[in-house]
Amino acid sequence: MNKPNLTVEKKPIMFRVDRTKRETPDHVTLFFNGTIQFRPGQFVMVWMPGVDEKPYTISYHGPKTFGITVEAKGRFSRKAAAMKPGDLLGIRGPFGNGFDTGTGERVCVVAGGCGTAPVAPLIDMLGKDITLIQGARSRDLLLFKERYPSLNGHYCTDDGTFGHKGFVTELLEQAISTNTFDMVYACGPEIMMKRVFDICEKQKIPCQVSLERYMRCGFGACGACVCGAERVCIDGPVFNSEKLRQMENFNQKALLKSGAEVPLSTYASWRCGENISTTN
Amino acid sequence: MNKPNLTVEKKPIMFRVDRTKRETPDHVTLFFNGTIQFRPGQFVMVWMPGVDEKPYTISYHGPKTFGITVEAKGRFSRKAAAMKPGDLLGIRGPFGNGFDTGTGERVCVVAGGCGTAPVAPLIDMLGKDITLIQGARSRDLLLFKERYPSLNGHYCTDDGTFGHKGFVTELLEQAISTNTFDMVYACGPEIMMKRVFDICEKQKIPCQVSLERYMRCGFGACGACVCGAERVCIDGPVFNSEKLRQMENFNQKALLKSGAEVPLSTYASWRCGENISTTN
Amino acid sequence: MQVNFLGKNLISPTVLASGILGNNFDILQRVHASGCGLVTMKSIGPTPRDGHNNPTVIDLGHGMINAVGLPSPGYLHMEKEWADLNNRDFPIVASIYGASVDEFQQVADYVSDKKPDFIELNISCPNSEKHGMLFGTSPTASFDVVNAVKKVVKTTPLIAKLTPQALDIGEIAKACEDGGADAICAINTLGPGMLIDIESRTPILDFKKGGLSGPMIRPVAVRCVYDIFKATRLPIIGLGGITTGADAIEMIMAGATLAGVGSAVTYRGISVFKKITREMDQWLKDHGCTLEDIRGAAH
Amino acid sequence: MQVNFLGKNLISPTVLASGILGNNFDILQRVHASGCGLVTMKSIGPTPRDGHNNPTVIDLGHGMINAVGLPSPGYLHMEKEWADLNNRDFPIVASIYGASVDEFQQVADYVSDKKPDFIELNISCPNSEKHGMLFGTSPTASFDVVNAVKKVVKTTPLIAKLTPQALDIGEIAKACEDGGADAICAINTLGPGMLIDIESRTPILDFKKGGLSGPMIRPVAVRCVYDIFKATRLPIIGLGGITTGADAIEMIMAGATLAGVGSAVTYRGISVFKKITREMDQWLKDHGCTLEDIRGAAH
Ligand SMILES: Cc1cc2nc3c(=O)[nH]c(=O)nc-3n(C[C@H](O)[C@H](O)[C@H](O)COP(=O)(O)OP(=O)(O)OC[C@H]3O[C@@H](n4cnc5c(N)ncnc54)[C@H](O)[C@@H]3O)c2cc1C
Ligand SMILES: Cc1cc2nc3c(=O)[nH]c(=O)nc-3n(C[C@H](O)[C@H](O)[C@H](O)COP(=O)(O)OP(=O)(O)OC[C@H]3O[C@@H](n4cnc5c(N)ncnc54)[C@H](O)[C@@H]3O)c2cc1C
Ligand SMILES: Cc1cc2nc3c(=O)[nH]c(=O)nc-3n(C[C@H](O)[C@H](O)[C@H](O)COP(=O)(O)O)c2cc1C
Ligand SMILES: Cc1cc2nc3c(=O)[nH]c(=O)nc-3n(C[C@H](O)[C@H](O)[C@H](O)COP(=O)(O)O)c2cc1C
Ligand code: FES
Ligand code: FES
Repeated sequence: MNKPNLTVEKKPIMFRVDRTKRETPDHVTLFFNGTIQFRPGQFVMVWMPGVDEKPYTISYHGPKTFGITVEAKGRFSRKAAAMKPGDLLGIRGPFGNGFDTGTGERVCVVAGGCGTAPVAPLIDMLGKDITLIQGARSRDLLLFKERYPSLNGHYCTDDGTFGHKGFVTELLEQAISTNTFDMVYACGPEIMMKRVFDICEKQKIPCQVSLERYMRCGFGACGACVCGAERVCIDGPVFNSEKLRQMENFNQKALLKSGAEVPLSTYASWRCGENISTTN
Repeated sequence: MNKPNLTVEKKPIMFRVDRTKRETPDHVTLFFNGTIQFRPGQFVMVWMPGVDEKPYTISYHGPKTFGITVEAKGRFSRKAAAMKPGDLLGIRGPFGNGFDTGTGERVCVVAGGCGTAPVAPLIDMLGKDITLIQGARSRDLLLFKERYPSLNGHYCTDDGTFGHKGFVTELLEQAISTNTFDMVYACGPEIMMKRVFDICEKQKIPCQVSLERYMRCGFGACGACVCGAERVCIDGPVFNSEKLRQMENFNQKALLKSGAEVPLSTYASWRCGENISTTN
Repeated sequence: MQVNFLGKNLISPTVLASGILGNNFDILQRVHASGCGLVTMKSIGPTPRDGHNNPTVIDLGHGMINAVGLPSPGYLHMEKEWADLNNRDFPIVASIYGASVDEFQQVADYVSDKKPDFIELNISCPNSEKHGMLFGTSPTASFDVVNAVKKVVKTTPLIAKLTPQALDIGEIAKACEDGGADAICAINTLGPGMLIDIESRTPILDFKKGGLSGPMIRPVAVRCVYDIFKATRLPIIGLGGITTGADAIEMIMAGATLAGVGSAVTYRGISVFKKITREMDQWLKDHGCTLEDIRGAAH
Repeated sequence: MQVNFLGKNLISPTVLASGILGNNFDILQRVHASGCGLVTMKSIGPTPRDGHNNPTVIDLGHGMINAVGLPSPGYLHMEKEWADLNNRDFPIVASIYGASVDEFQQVADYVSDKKPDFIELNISCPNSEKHGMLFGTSPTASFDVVNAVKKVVKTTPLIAKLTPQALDIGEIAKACEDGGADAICAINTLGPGMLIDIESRTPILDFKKGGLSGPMIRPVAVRCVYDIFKATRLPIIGLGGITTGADAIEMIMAGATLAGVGSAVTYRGISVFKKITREMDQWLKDHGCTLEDIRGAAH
């Protein structure tokens, strides 16, 4: 049977993993045979039958193939990272707004950890004067390090094993001081997103950052993913400076699975599996 | 609001009668503003809210208008014939196969009574070498007598007030003896359809005749309209010689509203309001 | 793609639903010739009945709504049908209805003498003031009617046709099993629903309310079959919205033995039976398994 | 297009359904600003509850299926919400649920102190093992829960939210009226239904079953509102599949006072409230009549 076009189908469409690629000790990419029409920054809901369903950014795309890159962390992502060719996954989507790519010639892309996944197809598509700033905990965790050899890349690691020892935000400030950017794109932990936003605000450079919340429907119905009045799944996950300025809950609050609104740190602890009850 | 295209909509679409035209003492045409894509011989289900819904052939069509012609006979058709501009009717359709018009250059069209309604748009469309044979009870009941002045028309009436005194079948035999026809199209009472078919069979001329049965859905689901194994609403209402040869129930049997299969004469009596219980 | 159902060999696991087309023998034969494994007659009642005035059936695109109203010649006025039945070379289900246990018994008694392969008890029609649905929503009433009919039909296998309106359809199925049913058919139409035309301010169906069928009710049908499969050991004709081979496979995985098809005749023509059978066959081949392998596989 | 509902002035006859978006105050405010007359909070339970794992919500195009499973912070853990509520300048419905009459009473007692404009009793949710639907299918249980809650809330008007699964929804509505309900909201999701993925042979929703909503359930919702209008004198929030102004007008003609909107947010965006209101307004102008004129006009 031919795979239906993902943008039309609404139920999960079942794909067998075509091949897998270990990107780093923590990251595995799963490739699928299928066409998907999407904008960089959009995500799909990935269903592992009998287990759970979670949002993942599309990190690779070709004319007849696409892939998602999973950081093995918790129950779901560990199982996903351990999948073999032939294993079944259901895919719904793509969802979300994605990055707005029609903005200026000189851009800076900032990625932290697994946040490199959504910006990879963005880099593929932009084909502009791109400055990449990427950070990870350690050298071997730098995702897609070999993917853009010709790119003007600046790297940093927490442990100094590769590039600058420190944070991407430090590299961003440095880059801004020597370049003129029309747009900064960023994806990574929300605290990093907030710093990037603050730097850009100070320098009056517009930015777009991708956020993460617990999601259910993925298409703007259930309200599980709200950050204030914004639905991260459909109004986001990418928010621009204009929106961010009005989002009081940016880097402040998030909803747990129960719908309880908690400080982002509590949410992160839940997400980090510290056995905090999701119903606080 | 713009009227949706009738071929897409499935619920009755409400139309207000735009204007009416008294065609004969028994026949009234109701005109509606709207586009309808149809083939001659197709019908629509006409719903009079609170009363009933019945099949009527499309008898007029223009780029922005279409009409049905009603013979005032029973409860429904009398009310329909008495409608005034502005009155509401619901229209579903068009339904049925319609006439196959891609067949030969020299055609004969035979119409009896209200059977002139479906053949009128057929004549409009054929634009070929057409011989029209039309009959009615009396001169003033000859439908659309002025509609095709340039046509090669042969007329008959039961009472001899216009044209030949007698039956259309007599005129058909006469016409066949002096012309070569590639196709005979006919619509009228089923007994007349049977005679036309028999004549054509004898002369080895293919024919297409339109039949009538009690209908519910109009689109081939409920089986109310079956004539043997043929659903008159969707396999018909037009049947060609090949089909007719195999239709044992042609001019023999019909189902009442209850689904009881009865001789066509019993069905006709019911239809003619002789107070025969429809559940025999 | 032969299947066995209660000892009968069928040419396909597809079943024509009652009330779709089945108004006479000729069309049932045509449906069989179009690849349908088992055909069901339009439900037969105790006395002649016209059903409702039009509009009775409306297509909504993603499904249909109907209130045909159980028209029937009545079992005493179907000599032609019964004679035709005698000469058939394919299996037939006679569907029957009544307004009381007595009426069901009376019709079943007579009809079983005409030797249909199966008798289906329509205890689930929403489109009449007094027939059917009342039984199908009460376990005791369902037990009573099946039990009473079982006594008079003796050998003709009985299929109980259920309504999704039941609060616990598994419980109803169990009651039917206890009453002597040999199989379950689920589901009858859902609802009822209503369409109102806002221009005339009138309900469109002459009976005002009507049952829903077709693709839109499929999730409910699948859940019902799933519940019934859990509650009984009876074979199930899974029915409701099936339009493709994949839909039929889904129903089998929920627990059905056969796949009933009604409204889809509208969407894919009478050849829908052949098409669905072929699609199922292909799917099974592609996956290297049999219908038996996947029956109830979603449990 | 102002309307009055139980003494409150609303800017539109549209209502945001519970469980759609209403997870925090900010988004309720956004929905109000998008032209919604009355917004409903996500149903609030007695204790913290996560709801089900994903998949919980699937769009089928002609409707949705969901088994979110009544997640709730629990009424004791919503201080931020209750504080926000205090500063609002638009009317809000607090929807609540419980597993017993006691729990309903307990939640209602607390919540009524927070002064929402209305309290809605969700006695109709199919997506939990023990909450809700059981009440809404029994007239006596419905009476009991409404009556018990009425005693503790005293002045807050009560809306009873009903399930289409009830055999006679009119009877349930009457029981709620007798119990002290001030209005009815109908309907909650239909079914439940089930989707099975045939490749993995697994029900897609983690809870296996889920309630149906959206365009496909509209005929059932219209029929329910029609039945309720016949059975009681209470104002009705007609809900289920409404996507356009014409849909809303149809619901009003069935007997509704307000038009609830849930799934349509998916199909037409949050501005659906403004769009529907404008379309209703236009229709009424074109036909030279008011909402009052057409309420229940299909009867
Ligand atoms: C729009 C969007 C796009 C996303 N794209 C990607 C992507 O491309 N690649 C990717 O790997 N993930 C992505 N995620 C995150 C992903 O959806 C999961 O949350 C993540 O894989 C963890 O799921 P889990 O089941 O393993 O963790 P869970 O079983 O849900 O439980 C928590 C556990 O996961 C870990 N964990 C989960 N989330 C986080 C987190 N945010 N930070 C730290 N630890 C966490 C903890 O170690 C803990 O054990 C995205 C999320 C969103 C909202
Ligand atoms: C495919 C199809 C196309 C049709 N197209 C047309 C059309 O273009 N114009 C048209 O006028 N009708 C047409 N009809 C017939 C139409 O549907 C009605 O049956 C007819 O108008 C009579 O309806 P009624 O309600 O008035 O009669 P009913 O109320 O149904 O009851 C019977 C009464 O109607 C009269 N009557 C009804 N039908 C017949 C009949 N067939 N022969 C004789 N008397 C009858 C009797 O006088 C009697 O009083 C068509 C039917 C079909 C199946
Ligand atoms: C027009 C129509 C008439 C029906 N008549 C009957 C009937 O007489 N007896 C019955 O048991 N079911 C009847 N049904 C219900 C169908 O047999 C079937 O249960 C229902 O349509 C669901 O299947 P589907 O979705 O495949 O159509 C009827 C359905 C339709 C659409
Ligand atoms: C994702 C989702 C969550 C829902 N959650 C609730 C809920 O918590 N409480 C409730 O009373 N109804 C809930 N409902 C039901 C809706 O309020 C509404 O009754 C139903 O969806 C029908 O309306 P619609 O067709 O306009 O969506 C939910 C519906 C959906 C789709
Ligand atoms: S995940 Fe449902 S609204 Fe965002
Ligand atoms: S009218 Fe229903 S099948 Fe022809």
